[in-house]
Amino acid sequence: MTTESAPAPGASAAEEPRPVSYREALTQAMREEMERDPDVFVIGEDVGQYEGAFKVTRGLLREFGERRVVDTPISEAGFVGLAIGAAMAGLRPVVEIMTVNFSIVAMDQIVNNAAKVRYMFGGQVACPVVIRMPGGAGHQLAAQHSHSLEAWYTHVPGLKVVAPATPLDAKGLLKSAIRDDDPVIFLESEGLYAKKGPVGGEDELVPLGRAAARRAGSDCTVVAVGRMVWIALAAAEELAKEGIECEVIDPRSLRPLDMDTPAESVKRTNRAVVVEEGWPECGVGANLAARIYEQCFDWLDAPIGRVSAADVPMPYAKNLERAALPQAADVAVAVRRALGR
Amino acid sequence: MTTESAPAPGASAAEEPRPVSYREALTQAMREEMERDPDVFVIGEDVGQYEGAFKVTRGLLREFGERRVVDTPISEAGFVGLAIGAAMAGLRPVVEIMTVNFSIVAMDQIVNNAAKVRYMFGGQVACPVVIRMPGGAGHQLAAQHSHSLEAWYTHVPGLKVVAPATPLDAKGLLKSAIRDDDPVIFLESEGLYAKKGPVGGEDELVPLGRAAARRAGSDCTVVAVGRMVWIALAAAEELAKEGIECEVIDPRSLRPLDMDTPAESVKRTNRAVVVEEGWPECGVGANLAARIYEQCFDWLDAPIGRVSAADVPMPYAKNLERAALPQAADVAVAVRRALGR
Amino acid sequence: MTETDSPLSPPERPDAELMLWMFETMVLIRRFEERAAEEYMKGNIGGFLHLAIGEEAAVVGSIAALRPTDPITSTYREHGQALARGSEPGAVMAELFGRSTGVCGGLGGSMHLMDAERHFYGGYGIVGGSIPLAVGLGFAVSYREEDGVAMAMFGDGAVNQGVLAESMNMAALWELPVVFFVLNNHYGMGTAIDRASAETDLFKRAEAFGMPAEQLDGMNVMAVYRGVLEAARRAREEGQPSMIEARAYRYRGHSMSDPDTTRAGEEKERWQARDPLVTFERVLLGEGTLTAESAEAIRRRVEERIEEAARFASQSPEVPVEQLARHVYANPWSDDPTGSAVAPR
Amino acid sequence: MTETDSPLSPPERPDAELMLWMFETMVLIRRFEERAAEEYMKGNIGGFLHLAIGEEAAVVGSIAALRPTDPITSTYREHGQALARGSEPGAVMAELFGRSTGVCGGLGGSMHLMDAERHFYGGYGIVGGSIPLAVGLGFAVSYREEDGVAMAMFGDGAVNQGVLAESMNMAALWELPVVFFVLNNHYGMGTAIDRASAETDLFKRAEAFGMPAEQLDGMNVMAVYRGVLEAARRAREEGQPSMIEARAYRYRGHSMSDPDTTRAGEEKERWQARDPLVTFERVLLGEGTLTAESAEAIRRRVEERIEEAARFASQSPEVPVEQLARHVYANPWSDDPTGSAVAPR
Ligand SMILES: Cc1ncc(C[n+]2csc(CCOP(=O)(O)OP(=O)(O)O)c2C)c(N)n1
Ligand SMILES: Cc1ncc(C[n+]2csc(CCOP(=O)(O)OP(=O)(O)O)c2C)c(N)n1
Ligand SMILES: [Mg+2]
Ligand SMILES: [Mg+2]
Repeated sequence: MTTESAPAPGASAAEEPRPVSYREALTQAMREEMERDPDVFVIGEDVGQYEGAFKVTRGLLREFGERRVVDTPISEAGFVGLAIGAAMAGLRPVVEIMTVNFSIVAMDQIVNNAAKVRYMFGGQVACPVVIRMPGGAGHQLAAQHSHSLEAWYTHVPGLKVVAPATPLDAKGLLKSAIRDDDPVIFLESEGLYAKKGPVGGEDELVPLGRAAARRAGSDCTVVAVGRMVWIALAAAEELAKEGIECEVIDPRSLRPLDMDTPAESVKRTNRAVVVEEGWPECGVGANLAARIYEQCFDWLDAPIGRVSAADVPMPYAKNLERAALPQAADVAVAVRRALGR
Repeated sequence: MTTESAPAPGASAAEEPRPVSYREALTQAMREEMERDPDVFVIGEDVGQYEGAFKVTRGLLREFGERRVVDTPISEAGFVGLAIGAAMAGLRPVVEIMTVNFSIVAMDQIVNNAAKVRYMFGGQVACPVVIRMPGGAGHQLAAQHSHSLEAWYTHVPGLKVVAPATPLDAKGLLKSAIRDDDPVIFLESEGLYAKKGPVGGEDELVPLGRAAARRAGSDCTVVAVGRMVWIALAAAEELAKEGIECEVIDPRSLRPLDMDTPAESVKRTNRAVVVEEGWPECGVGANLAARIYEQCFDWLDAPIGRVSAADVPMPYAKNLERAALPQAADVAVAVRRALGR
Repeated sequence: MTETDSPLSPPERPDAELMLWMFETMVLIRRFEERAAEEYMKGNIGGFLHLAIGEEAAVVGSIAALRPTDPITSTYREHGQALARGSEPGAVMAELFGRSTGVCGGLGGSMHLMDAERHFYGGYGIVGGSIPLAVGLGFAVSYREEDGVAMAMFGDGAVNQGVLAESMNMAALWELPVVFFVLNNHYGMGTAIDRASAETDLFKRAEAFGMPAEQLDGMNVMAVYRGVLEAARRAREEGQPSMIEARAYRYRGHSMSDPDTTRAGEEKERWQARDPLVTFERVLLGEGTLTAESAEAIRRRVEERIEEAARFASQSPEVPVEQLARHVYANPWSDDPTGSAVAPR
Repeated sequence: MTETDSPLSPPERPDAELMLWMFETMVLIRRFEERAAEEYMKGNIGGFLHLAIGEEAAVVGSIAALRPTDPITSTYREHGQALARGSEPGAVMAELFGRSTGVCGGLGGSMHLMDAERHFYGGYGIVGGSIPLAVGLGFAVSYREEDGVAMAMFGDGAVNQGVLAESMNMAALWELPVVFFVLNNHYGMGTAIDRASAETDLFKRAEAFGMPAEQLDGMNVMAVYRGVLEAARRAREEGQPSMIEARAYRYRGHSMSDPDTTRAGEEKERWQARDPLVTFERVLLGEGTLTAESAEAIRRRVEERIEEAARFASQSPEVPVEQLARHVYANPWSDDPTGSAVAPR
């Protein structure tokens, strides 16, 4: 069974019996898939005894033992490569890289092996590996610990790239990712782990490649990725007070990318703003904008607004970090500008 | 002295006394800068005795000796990191990575150290390193050896990114890059090494951040990156026979990016096509397109055409590789479509 | 035993059958590569073509010492590995020609051969990049409590990619059944080993991980066989990985585009004087395992197979261009007829 | 000797002056970090805060054995390195507070301290990532034919990043003046060394490169001093790199956000019983280098400096938001007032 349209976050969360956190939603997905399929195992730094740097693997070692919950040395290239090899042999590794920043040392394994083994060997093997990792900034972790690498991963054919914004999607997309026969880059956000909301049951999957409308509105379409969905929703609330109604679209997966949902929306609103947490040049925002322009050229009444991180390495000082990151106020400015106000 | 506008390639090449190859232009730049500044040295795999996998460092070992022309083990992360450290100490390393594909194993050093040491340490050190490497495809080197990573590097603030298309720019930009106090990613193309043309003298630099018009035309602006400049020029010749005159713009450097030149052109032609050798999603083409839309929204009469590699890992078979790479015919189709034909 | 099968469970002391198989396979590889070089010059093969001529003993001896179900990974210099595992020479040659009948359907080419059915998990182009994959294949063996052994084959240059150290540490730490097989041909492209590695006895890298290691004469197929057999036994029975360094030499340049002008002719001659095919043939003739006639028959058979392989390759159809995006994803974006996971434009 | 200067050319046998400097610096680091923890709890410090309490002997002994002009790189756990190099405690604390008077103008924070004037080339956040930078600093020394020594300081966990092997090989191959200093505190976050490294005697990694190596008691400042002094001499006089493993322990969790629940209390007590400050003080008192009174004076002086540092930090101005893009480039895109290298929108 498939959850076709996720409920608007916030609104319906309160109605559910037991809202669970985004963190726990992920744990549930892993636990359920490990129970369902003995080939699924979890591997990464401190995922076992320590239960994960962000406690996303809590309880898994106790339940599944050391064979299926593997603590690694600090060797990202090595253990990501190991997981890819294991996936080629038919296992289904769920790799946790402590944060997206550390995936850079494993980049060759991801891009040259995971993304390519199926294609360059003519379809002889699959590579059903999931690589989970939190990205983004906002905790004063400074330049080396604040990357949003959505754009890099989305650039690469052979990978699938997912960025859930809600607990429901975190669970449903992770389950889909684990069952998928292709390598899936699963981008979480430290800033979302505590976020609560409803989640689906054991058999409720969220399919890759379907966007979700998080809020309806007729004045401007705001496409926001990952944690930025919440920033966009906050901006939409502000703007509603001024009589501006935004339609907020969450692509949920960046590859495959559902363009129908945002395009259909832009054809109604005739205005668009894209919001990303990463850098502006060659980012997912530019990509989304280019594709919206292509599909909605005759419908657009104004240039698409782009909101992104500042084009700088992330600074440590709190006030600078705040200034460097997209805020709801920035989104509101971009929407007003798109509306000519 | 600065060469403000490069001559249109092809045309003026024949008039010069001794056209030199793109390869030799690079060698000249390194030799001259090494003579000028004892802190400049060359380091990489097989750059010395073997004179470079593509012979770009020919003669340098003989002339400058082992201290300044350093053959390395196959340890890209290691020797790129070493070069960054040496640059922090005030030397000016010119690193050759054999091809851009192998820079992926050194990505952490480039992105987390070269791009960030100046910023995150509050400007205490500079990092005047140049990382030269050929990228692109076209020689049946298949999935792992055919990357165009322009987009990845351009994404990263703290780096500068250059992609010369002519011998003159190869020499003039490399000299600028070596004298620049910031890390410069210098993207060459194997397919261009044999290309001949005029080059500047010892003191003629091509500044970073200035685009060049390679061909004048009033019907459509074609912005093409690196080797794609020549593909675009070939398409323009074809189209001229149909009475369609393209203006071909070569950004030359992607970071800093000169938007004035293409924007000014688009405001005259009202049509645009962008051409890149890499993948379409989150590529430099989408970025250029998004920025042109932003600056020329009211002037554009049609959506911007995008020509890129197919969204697949590069196949080995010659016919497939050809189909996967942007050809002049693809550019012509995109231009015609932009013109509604 | 048929021509294409390697032995099921390699015996402690190779019998005549196995030795003949090894000899014939070495001849097959040598001739295959010589023919590939010709076809490359004729323009029938594109890209890079890396020949392992001179290294046949190391390739065949090591693979013969494994079971055919033991997974292997290799580098771009891997024609011999595929052939030793029993891939059809025609399908390998067709891959080099970029034809749809190639082992990888023409998508991989010379650097990316794979024959998953025969547990040959591929040739890879990034130096060192395939080593952790082999550790993963060994991990899968161990996860499933099977008794296979995974072998990572790589060069002396790859030893200086950091991922090797990461891989060896993990294999030793978790007691995975892995053999790290360094085919030390003394050069990484134009760089001699003593200009790349501070310690030229490469097997000593293993000490840092408390891993058993051995240095072997890679020109002697029997020596390689025995060394890998013992390493495989250790892996299978004791769950202990090993490093094996086989010292050999490549006669030709790094690839067909390398004129090979920097290596001394005298050095080449010294190695060629110990040519693995010649010396092994001499041993087999001396033992009586081979006679002048049977040697000739083997050569003729190989010649025919190579001829047939080249014919098969050249007569095979090109890959249909419509299949460009066919193998990007196993589960492609459902609405996209190209099979790409990006929604269609 | 002033409070902030380390000795110019470290003597073979440390004199009283040097020993007192080491003692005072260890006390300074301990108290600085205790105060930083308090300020973190109060919300004055953000991000991650990694304390090296328990590791002071390893930090101070090693740095004291170098000349103040010898370049050093470190990890994110590097308050002590900056202080031992003579950075002003106020400027370090201000960096932790994210103020414009910080050593890095508030851009780096606790994980990215640098004091280039004092040849401290920085703390880095990517495990292992700064090791090749130190090799590059050593390379520059050698390129310029100077007689400095570069020291890479990193943890037991970093040993399993492949780039270490690459760095050690290059240093040994090219005979660069580098000391690879592993501060083995027995844990990488929650992972004990024997669950991360197949060979827990980390200094044995050096054998693979024919590099001299030594394992030292990292709780004993004099032992560390002597070991690094000899390694630095080898580097300076013989152009030979070394690996030094100093065994120590961190008393607290990995960072302030780690509740440190997985390590056994008994283990902690065992190490704390050999606290480097206590044992060194006992030695100095026994020798008469220190008296109860002079020890007390040192503690008072340190206390005042810490108090002053905290006051300085908290009273320092914030970084002006307009300076957000100030240090991205040394040669910024000329037309862009933000200093960013992307043409203005
Ligand atoms: C990471 C990386 N760096 C550089 C290259 C270019 N390259 C291809 S083969 C090769 C030499 C490899 O030497 P070795 O490992 O000894 O294998 P051999 O070619 O001798 O079989 C180099 C440098 C590459 N493919 N990958
Ligand atoms: C490449 C990389 N992987 C993971 C991390 C997350 N991380 C930060 S510190 C740390 C432990 C490092 O242990 P060690 O090297 O022993 O240094 P210590 O913290 O003990 O001083 C880890 C895993 C990182 N910063 N970089
Ligand atoms: Mg070799
Ligand atoms: Mg540690």
